[in-house]
Amino acid sequence: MMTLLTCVPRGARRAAARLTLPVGLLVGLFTWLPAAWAAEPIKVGILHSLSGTMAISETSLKDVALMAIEEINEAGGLLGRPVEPVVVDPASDWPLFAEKARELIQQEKVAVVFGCWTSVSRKSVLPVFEELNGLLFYPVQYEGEESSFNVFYTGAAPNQQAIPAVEYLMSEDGGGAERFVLLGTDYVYPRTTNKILNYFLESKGVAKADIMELYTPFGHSDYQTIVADIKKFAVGKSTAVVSTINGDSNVPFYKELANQGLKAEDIPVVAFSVGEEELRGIDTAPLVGHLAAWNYFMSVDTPENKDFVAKWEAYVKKHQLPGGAKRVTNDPMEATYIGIRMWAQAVEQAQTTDVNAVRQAVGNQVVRSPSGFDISMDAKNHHLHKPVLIAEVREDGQFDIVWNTEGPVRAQAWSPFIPDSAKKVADWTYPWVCGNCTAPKFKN
Amino acid sequence: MKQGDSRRTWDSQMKRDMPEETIDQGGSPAMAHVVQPGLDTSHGVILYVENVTVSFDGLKALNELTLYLNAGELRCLIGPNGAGKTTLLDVITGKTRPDTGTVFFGNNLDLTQLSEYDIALAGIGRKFQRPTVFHGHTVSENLELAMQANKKVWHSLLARLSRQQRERIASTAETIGLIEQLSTRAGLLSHGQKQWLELGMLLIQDPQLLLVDEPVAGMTHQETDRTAELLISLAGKHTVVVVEHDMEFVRSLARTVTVLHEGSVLAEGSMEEVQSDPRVVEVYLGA
Amino acid sequence: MKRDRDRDRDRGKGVPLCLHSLSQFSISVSFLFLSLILLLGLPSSSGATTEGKDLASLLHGLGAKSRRDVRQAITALGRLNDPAALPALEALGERRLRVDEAGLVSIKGEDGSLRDALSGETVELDEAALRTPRINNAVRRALRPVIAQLQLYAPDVGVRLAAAEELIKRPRPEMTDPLQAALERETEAAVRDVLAVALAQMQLQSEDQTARLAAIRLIGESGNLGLRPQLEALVATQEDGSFAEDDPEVRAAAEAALSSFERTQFLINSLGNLFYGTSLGSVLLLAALGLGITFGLMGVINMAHGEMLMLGAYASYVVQGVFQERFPAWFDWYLAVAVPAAFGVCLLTGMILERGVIRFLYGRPLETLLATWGISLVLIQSVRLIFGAQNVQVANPAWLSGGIEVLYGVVLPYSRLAIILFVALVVGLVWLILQRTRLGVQVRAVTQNRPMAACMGISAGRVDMWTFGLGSGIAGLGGVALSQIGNVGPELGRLYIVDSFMVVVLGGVGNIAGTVVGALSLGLVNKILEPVAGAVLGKIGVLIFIVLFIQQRPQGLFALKGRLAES
Amino acid sequence: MSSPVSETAAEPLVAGAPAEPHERTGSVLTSLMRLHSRGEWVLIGLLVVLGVIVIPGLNLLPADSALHFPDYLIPLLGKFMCYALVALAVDLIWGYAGILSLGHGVFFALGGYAMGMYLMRAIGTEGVYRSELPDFMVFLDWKELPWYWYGFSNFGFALGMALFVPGILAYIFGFFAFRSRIRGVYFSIITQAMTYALMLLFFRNDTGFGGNNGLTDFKRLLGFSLQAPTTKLGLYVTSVVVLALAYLTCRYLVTSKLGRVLMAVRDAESRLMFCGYNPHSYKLFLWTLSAMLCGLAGALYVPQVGIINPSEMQPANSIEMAIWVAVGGRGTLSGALLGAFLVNGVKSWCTAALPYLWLYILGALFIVVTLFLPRGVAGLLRWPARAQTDETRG
Repeated sequence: MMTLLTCVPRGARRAAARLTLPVGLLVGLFTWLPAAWAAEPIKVGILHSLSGTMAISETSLKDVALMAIEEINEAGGLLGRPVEPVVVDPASDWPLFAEKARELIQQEKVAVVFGCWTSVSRKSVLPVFEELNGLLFYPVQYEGEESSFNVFYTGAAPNQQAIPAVEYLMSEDGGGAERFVLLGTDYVYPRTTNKILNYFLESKGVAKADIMELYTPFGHSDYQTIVADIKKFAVGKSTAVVSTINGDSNVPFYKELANQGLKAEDIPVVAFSVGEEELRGIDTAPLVGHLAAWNYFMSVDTPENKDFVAKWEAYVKKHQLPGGAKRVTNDPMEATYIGIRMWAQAVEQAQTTDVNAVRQAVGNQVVRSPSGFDISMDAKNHHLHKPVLIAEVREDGQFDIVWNTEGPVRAQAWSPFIPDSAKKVADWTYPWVCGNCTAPKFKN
Repeated sequence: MKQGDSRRTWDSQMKRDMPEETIDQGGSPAMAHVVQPGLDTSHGVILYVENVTVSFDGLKALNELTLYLNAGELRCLIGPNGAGKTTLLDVITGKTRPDTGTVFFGNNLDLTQLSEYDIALAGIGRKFQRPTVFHGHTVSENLELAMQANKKVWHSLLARLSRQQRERIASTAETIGLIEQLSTRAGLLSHGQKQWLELGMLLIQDPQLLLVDEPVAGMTHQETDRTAELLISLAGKHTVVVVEHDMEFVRSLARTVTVLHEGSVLAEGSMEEVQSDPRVVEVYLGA
Repeated sequence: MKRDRDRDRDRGKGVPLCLHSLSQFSISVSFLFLSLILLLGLPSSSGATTEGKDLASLLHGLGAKSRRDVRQAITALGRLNDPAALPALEALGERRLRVDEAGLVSIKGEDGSLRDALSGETVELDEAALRTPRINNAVRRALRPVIAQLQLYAPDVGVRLAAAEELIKRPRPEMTDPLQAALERETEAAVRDVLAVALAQMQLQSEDQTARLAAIRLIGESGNLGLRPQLEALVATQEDGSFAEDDPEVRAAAEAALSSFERTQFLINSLGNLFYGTSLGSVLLLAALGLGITFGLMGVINMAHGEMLMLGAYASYVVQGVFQERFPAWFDWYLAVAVPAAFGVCLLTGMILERGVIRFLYGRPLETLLATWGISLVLIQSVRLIFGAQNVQVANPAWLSGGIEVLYGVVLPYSRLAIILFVALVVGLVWLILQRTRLGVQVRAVTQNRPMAACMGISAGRVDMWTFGLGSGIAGLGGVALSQIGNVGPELGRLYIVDSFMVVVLGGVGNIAGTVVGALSLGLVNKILEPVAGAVLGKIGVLIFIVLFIQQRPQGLFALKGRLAES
Repeated sequence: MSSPVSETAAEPLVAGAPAEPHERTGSVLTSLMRLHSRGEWVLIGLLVVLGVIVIPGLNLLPADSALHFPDYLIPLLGKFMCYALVALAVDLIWGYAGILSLGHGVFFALGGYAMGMYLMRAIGTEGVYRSELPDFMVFLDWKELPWYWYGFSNFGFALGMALFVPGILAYIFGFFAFRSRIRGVYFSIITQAMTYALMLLFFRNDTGFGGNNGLTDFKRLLGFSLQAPTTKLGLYVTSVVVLALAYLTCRYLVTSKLGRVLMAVRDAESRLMFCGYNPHSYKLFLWTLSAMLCGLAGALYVPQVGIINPSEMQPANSIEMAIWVAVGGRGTLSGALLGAFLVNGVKSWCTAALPYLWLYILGALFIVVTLFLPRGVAGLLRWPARAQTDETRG
């Protein structure tokens, strides 16, 4: 294309450029005035990075959100109105998340926003949602220690993921691990999770010397030394690795594990951020037996999940999404799906999209999840009750569930294992009405 | 006709702007801030270059070169390509550090220890082989930048041209024949004009030692003559070193000539002496 | 010798891998072997029944619904020490075991046929009605030593060796007798050595002092760091200050063995760091080499360089896909096509970019930064729209998986070794191209003096196009290599761009040799710092090192020659 | 394509540099007035009035009024003002001294962090953990404030640090770099190394600046609630005023003799040295000043976007800063401002309007500007007469 352009005589080129560029772009920018708001459709904001480093993870959430909305529309919409998704790209840029959130609420006047993945993006938009009284559904497992009036957390809190996983590792079936490597990317989720795990392991009688905590920078891609260190550390006692390595770094980490012959039977690695999507980039044959803890796996054997996966595959095919048949479902996608279903249910119940009414209605809403459980939203702390599943990696990149809870587990927004948090209560119902306090509000 | 005019202007300007004491003391009161150690030329020699060796990747550009310049002298440096003429100027002006040897300005200023700008402030000016002026600036701005002044950052922030300074710029511009082009950007000047501008910048800098590298390349015959006159008029009050290929020009200056060859002094003397030296003949013909 | 041994051991170390290597003929050979043993009347059991159960009922137990029962059956089979159980145990680990409603256990072969687990006869069963026993790490953990124990009877030396090494890892008291028997039976010296160490480990707590001292000495000599804790236990002090071990001679022997371990450990660490550093350096070099040409020689600040790496990686992904689909039999050799394909794709892209955009920007180096940044945005987004934002899987061919363990704890993965070799090859090739070909001569001529080269009839434009293409193509080769060790996604290039620039600048712009030295030294410095300072501070240290180094040598390791020298 | 002359020649967008060395005596005011022609002063005045009075005025109209200026645009414009300030700083050093920094994000972020630290301290005990310490410190089990956090509860101190810390870092870095005569591409790359190293450092939770999440959850600035629309408006107006003042300062600088020396540094550094100038100290002065301007921009930015974290130090961010300037037209201060507004405006608009295609648009913009508008968008807007002389020259 550029070659063609450059063939045009210079004068003409210059003239054309002079006209089109400033006119097009400047006019575009400055005519971007408040658009008249059409009363008909219900607008729903989708705030997931479609470019930048987080696009790898977040794009699928955007897709599944659009799928869920399409599903609602095919069933006749909400309150007799169609649901219109407003997709924006915050480009993995945290201040841009806040800017886009503000734009969605104030300019697009969306009824609800589904979005964010990283903790920092959530922290960035949180003040905006609180200031403008918006509604955010946050679909990713996270470090907890938070509860906002304006946010519903559909991902797991640490007690719905990390602690059961470590308990499993310490059990006879899990290998009776006595020594732990807490390996993570250096950011808040691993830090918090590991802090909670440290306190938890201490309460289980694991000595300090038997815990190694390691952090790597974002995008770290060379795990040779670390894997070798783990092997050295593991000598003598049954050892397990708890990995909170984020995103991209997982592929080099697991490839290194495989290359250095670190087997799941010897040193199992349990990961909280590795799901079907992350494993797509890796040859899993040498990784069989390594573990992941989530609230959903694509391999869950329930009719609801068969239905969900079939719907997803059909959606991918219909819209010819890139990746095609290789696309998978994963936990945050399920959480997004549950979130949208729950919100739609609440809107039907409240008969309005008004944020205050819907918020009230979302509490105690129950949705049959793909994982086959009746999942309810905790009206008090705005977190989902979720089942915990622990699974081993299979050769085909899917997971084999080896342990699960009987039923959904209530999330602890504030971890009882962290002394500063233990006393805190998140309860948005009367008489507390607060996300973090130690006594009911009405007393103040 | 014009030539004569400008020369007269030049002479009168020299008388007005460069009083004897400026030259003798090596600095005017206005230059009190400048590195002015009080140049000591009591032995009559202004520049001592002794046993200087410079090598680039094993190739000796200067080889144990020793050279003395007397105060007020006009010296021509000639030699075939690669003889080390430009390298010598580089060493004197601090652009290149010698591997061994010493370079003293006067009796007490070790040039090998000074940076380029300190050397310039000490009173050595240089004109490059390829005319180097500030293309983005006008002629008058070029001259303003070269002019003696406090050249520190903070001073520049508040500096304004005084009436005297503006007159000086104008008169220099007249000398170099660019009075019409004062507000023309230097990048737009012809090659010859740039040469003149650079000479002008050298003049207005008012150094005690002028190093002039191929000043007449690209000049017309008349301009060449004018340059020769200008250089001759400078001698006496200033020390001038001219590097030139144009033998006619060197002859017209009619001063002491030093012939460099392979980084060392091959011969020294008047043009006639040098020309009759068989070694020089061999070098030039052989080369 | 050592190398071969280690490779074999590694192959047999993991259950899946070991089985994989045997898979082609596992069943038939196993059955053949089994009948051989029975015929020759080799010691087949150290007690015909354990807990009153025979082989058949224990095999039955492998199909139990509870994983605990499965584990018990495995342990019992180990006590039974009957190699006839081996095929069923291997099948369990590979998920090829099938159980019908009645609890009859059969093995599914590669060809899809079902054979009885004990007799090896083909059985006709409805597959849909069969259940695959579910296993987990706990089952595998029980399974592996038992399989290894039974493999000590294997005719293949490699399998026996691997089995013996495996047995060292998980000592169990009941292993002593089978080990003793295997040691007496064993004829191969290499296997004997390992078996002796395995046995020595058992004998550490023996009653007999001489046996203990011999065992300690043997362990000390073996250099097997995995046995260190056992020795440490011998010299440990109890809470009241007394020694856990009463016998001073034993303690002294253990001390001596431990100090020899110290030396081994140091050697291993140094060797490990050296290798890791070289390996990281070679990755950096592959990433930076193309930039060494486009930026170093041509002076183009090519911010789209990372995207060339990315395109190369995606090219190998596409080639891999084609092989998976069309020529699965040749899959292991897809890299042979991926390498030229990636080179070609990037060469072409590079040439198009050069002709389309970059040629208008020569002499404005800093502005190429802007344009190439724009190009990189476009390339990233295009890949994202075509292949999706997610990572794609680029599988290592079988011959690049795994690695050799040269010393305890230092594994040289094949993929990393291959990258080191590959980078050496590419550097050699680049050097040849630049030094020995017409293009190379012209490139150097244009680089050093453009107008002069033009005067001599060299078409500078054509040379520029090819040089840029070459640099991009080499980046593509780097992409193929990176796809083998890291993830392949649209943002792949962004990870490497900063490092690449550091390498080129450190080495000295315009000098390929500098790029090589720069990359390797950065890799080494990084890996030497990492254990001391941690990954983050190590990396920061490296960057500070670069900044300080450039203060000292503003032109990089090697002096600058060429176009940029003027500016 | 274009000759080296038009490449290196960067001149003010509007005729301001005096062609004749005219009388330069008189008060500061007259010398200020001389920076621009009367027409230009009127234009600048109008822009400032638009920014400081008209937009806030329209914003204060009731929300249902047709002329109401949308609330969400106020912090957005405020953010753009900060970016413009950064562009000004980058242009000062790149456009006028020829030094391309690919590390200005660091100075911006450091200024931001200084302000963020004040804002963190201003939260007091209203944080999640009700502690005197910032939340993230409670979280990492820190028992007391690290020494480098002392003093940041004072706004003046924090503001001073927002200028001083980037300034000191730039001074030290520049002192060694310029002394070693690192220039051109080498300089650009090591600034990139600097920003990358600092980014990694700030990413570490142990460094004490909140790690990846950085500093967020701010509540008040000088007692004003940051969520209040009036505070936002106030911050925006402050940004406009600061930008205008910074512009005039830079304008004064580049038209002073100092500016001429700097441009000479850019065009022929060795000649300048032989004229007796120490170019290193000039570069160092400008470099430090530029870093401080960036720090100021960062300090204004943080309260408006509500978060500061290490991703601001990503090398890509610094590259983008250079791109604003290049798109606008380097070597012209107003071009830099224009570029910052244009690129960020396009980005802001497209990420919402064309979320799948905006990277193409931005990428194409960069390519097209480089190829067809070597002097940036500002080159399009030059006075015709000026353009004429340019044609003959180019």
